[in-house]
Amino acid sequence: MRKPGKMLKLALGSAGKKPATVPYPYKKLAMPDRFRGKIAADSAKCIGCKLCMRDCPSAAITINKVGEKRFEVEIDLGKCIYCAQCCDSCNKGVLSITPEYELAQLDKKKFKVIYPNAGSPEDTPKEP
Amino acid sequence: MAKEEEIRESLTKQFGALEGKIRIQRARRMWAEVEPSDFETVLDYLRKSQGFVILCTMTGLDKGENLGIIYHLAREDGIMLNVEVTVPKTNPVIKTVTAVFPGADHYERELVDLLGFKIEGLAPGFRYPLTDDWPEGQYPLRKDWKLDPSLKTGKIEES
Amino acid sequence: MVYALVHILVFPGLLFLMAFGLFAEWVDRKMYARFQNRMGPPWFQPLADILKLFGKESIIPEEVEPRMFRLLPLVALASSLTAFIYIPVWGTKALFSFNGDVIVVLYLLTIPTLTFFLAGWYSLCPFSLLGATRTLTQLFAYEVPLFVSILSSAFLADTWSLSEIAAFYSKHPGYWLFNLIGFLIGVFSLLGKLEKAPLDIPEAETEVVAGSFTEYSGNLFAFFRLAINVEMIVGASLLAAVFLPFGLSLGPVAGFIFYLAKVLFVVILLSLSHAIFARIRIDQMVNLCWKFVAPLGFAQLVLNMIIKGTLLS
Amino acid sequence: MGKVFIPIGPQHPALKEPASFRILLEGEKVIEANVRLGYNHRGVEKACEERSYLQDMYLLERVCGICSHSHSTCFIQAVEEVAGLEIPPRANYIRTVVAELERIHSHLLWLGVAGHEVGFDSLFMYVWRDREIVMDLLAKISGNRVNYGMNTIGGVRRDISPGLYPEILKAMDVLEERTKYYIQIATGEMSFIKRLSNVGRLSKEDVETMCIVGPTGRASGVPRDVRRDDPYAAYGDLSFKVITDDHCDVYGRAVVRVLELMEAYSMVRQLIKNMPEGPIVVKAPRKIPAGEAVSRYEAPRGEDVHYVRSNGTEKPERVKVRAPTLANLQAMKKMLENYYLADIPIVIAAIDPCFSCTDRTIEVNRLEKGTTELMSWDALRAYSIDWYARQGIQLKGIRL
Repeated sequence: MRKPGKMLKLALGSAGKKPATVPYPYKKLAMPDRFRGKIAADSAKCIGCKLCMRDCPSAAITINKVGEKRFEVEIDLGKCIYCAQCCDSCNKGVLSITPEYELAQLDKKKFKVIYPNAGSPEDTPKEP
Repeated sequence: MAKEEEIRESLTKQFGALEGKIRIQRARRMWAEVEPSDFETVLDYLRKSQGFVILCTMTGLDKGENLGIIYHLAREDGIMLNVEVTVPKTNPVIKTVTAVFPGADHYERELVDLLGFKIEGLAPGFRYPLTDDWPEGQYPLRKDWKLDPSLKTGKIEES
Repeated sequence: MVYALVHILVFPGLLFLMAFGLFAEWVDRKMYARFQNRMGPPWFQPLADILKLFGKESIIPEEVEPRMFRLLPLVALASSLTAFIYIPVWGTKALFSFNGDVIVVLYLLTIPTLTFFLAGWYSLCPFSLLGATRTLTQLFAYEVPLFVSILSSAFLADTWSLSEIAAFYSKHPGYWLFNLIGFLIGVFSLLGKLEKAPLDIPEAETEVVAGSFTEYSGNLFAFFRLAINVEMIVGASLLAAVFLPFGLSLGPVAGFIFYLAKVLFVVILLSLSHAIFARIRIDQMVNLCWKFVAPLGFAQLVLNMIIKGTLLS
Repeated sequence: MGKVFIPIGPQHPALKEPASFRILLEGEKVIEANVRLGYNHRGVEKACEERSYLQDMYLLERVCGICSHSHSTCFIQAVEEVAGLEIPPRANYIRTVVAELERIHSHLLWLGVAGHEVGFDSLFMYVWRDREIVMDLLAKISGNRVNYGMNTIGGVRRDISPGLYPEILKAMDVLEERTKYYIQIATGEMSFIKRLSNVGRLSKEDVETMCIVGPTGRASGVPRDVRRDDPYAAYGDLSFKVITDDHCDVYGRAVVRVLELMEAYSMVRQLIKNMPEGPIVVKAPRKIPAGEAVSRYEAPRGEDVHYVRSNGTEKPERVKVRAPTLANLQAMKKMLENYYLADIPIVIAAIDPCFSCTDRTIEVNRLEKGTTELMSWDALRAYSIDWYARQGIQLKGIRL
């Protein structure tokens, strides 16, 4: 039936209900398990095959040789499109996806993340 | 594949020059190569007698010496006939199909802008998709096209 | 003298009106959000918006007449502020009152609309021009029903003074119920006056950008925003005084609380109609006004004539 | 008021993406409308020729945000046809599930936008609230809310685990109930219908001659649907109705879209019920043998066509993308003229335009680091004044 004000009931009903929205910076929603966020790398496992570099659609990933059979992974988060194809391409399990999504930066240089390969297990990404 | 065979038969019967130039790729996909002199009559025949009323799009090709256009025609029952026409790159002139398919307007303008076709009979209008001040003779989709440094307007910051 | 100045500048004049206007805007936005199952802004949002606008640069197009361009927002604000002093707030008595002040208030409330029109006309931008024409077209459509409905209530009270209307209805409790049709027409016209959806045709964002205000920015736009906020309060107070005149004889404090509740009720009605209707087209709006709303207004007038002839004689 | 020329776009609140509609008005009536496109031309087709097939897939997925799965699936189907790959049935089913979920979210998005364009923001808010259900579902299946990255050459990258089936079915039930309510609103709220009906009419003949696609065409009573006519993926196994309507106006387009939502729910249920077991991907070669193929795909906005020509290397020789909006925009002139200014936003919105899909290809070589000077503010201002003057609008300058 056509009449004006069809939404009256829903609108009045909602006024007393909990809002569907969330005050974002104070309350964060959980990401799904398969969420493709920031790419993490375990450079110690890298063998330097560069399959990830070859498949990356946006040329965001670079493998630097830092020593004899030692490589480190460098990812430009500003270029990365978060398709996680590199994680699929890598045969050695170097690259993995994390649920981290708040990656905005004021300084473009901070987008470059290097996962150093010092040979020790306590590797943490250093930010230039 | 009976319908596709039928279409091939009636086409070759109508246009002797098409003998051996129609290829059936799989069910509902057919390809044909047509001379620029015939293509209008062929398209007209296909539309009026064979029911190819939908022009899905037109693809321009750079084939080295020549430029090609593929008219992707489709019928209501899903059979698609891709008619390829080849013209020399030195004189890429082809007649417009907007009289038969009014929807071809933007597709033809795209060919003009990106591959440098000269479409005869195309009504005047805005260009598409390049900017109004795009220089003459720059056709980005040609294989030998290189970005002219003078065209770079946006600055990409060194990171 | 000092007493009158305090009344005009502080309470219930300038400062109170602006504060209440911003508060009413918050109520409007909050309720609108709640009707849409959203959270809505925090209470200081309208104030923050205004302060931000005052902090911004005002851009004046080169082609326009700068004096007129600057003056119009102030005229809009001043006229809606002036209209308020004739409206009773905490009792039956307004700050100033004379026989005929209903008409004055109605005309003072028309002035902001006219300034919106002039602002658009002087901006010389195609979107402003369209907004300006729409403002005026809409004004002619809703003004007649509004006048008729308010005058029919005044007719029942047999006076042209707002204070006396209030006095009449507090003497005859329950009589205001006869004016309910008029009240609805009043709310409808107020929507048009404040250019609020579904009658936000003159500043329909997706059509004419911001209508008359397209070229306005910074503090000049802030004045327009304030003028609309104050106009919302004055309009709602006028409707409250004319159509909802109850609880006036309970003393100033209770009367004032009643007054706030009545104004906020009108504001919530405005945001509810904003929530549940789509914006109508200008031709549909004119049609609706002349074919349905104006005849309803005249029906209210006839009804009041009959009541006056039977119950009050 | 005499004749006034107004520019709707390239930047205008009614447009979510840049396109320029040059409108000649007499009073409130549109006398003449012209469309200028190309503001989103990004050189995608040229870029495709310089990238490998796998990289192209991600590039084409980003041709459009809303119909990202459409473009990547359409492209990948053409590549697989050239390569002669047989896709495992489970992969086809998963692709179809994502495709239909994408249609659901796109149509819900459209309904909300339609509400917003006519100033009915409550509809917008509520529809988008419920759209979150399907967005969350897509995020659970693929990882992200848009740009799902589900496809790969030879199948799909991620499986839908059977544990997720009940959740998908439950979401379909909830959405179906909500959609029934929105159908009531969209076909019952007087002020909304008043704005939609008899606006932007497009006759059946026009649709047929101009080759209009998708819900826009179906709302004029032309039952063209690639899913039925030229079945791809798992659509051959599904039973569904092609929704048509004969209102020929914006209202008809709204009706077609909400009813297609109901069909999509039933399709997802069928797919989940009949989901075959097996692998989800076959191994694909890096080099695709020489050949050519055309792939058609019924995106939420209409028929999507991709043409791929391979020359036997890792990179394609030519990729052509025809997004549905390009076909539909050609009818815009017809739909806008002789209606009111107020109708322009909703008529433009009614074809569900996606300009970034439409304009694909300006070559700014992003991989190369060029350094040319930025235009100064004054130069930019002078340029814009000059540009508008050439379009016949005198701005003369704005004092700042």
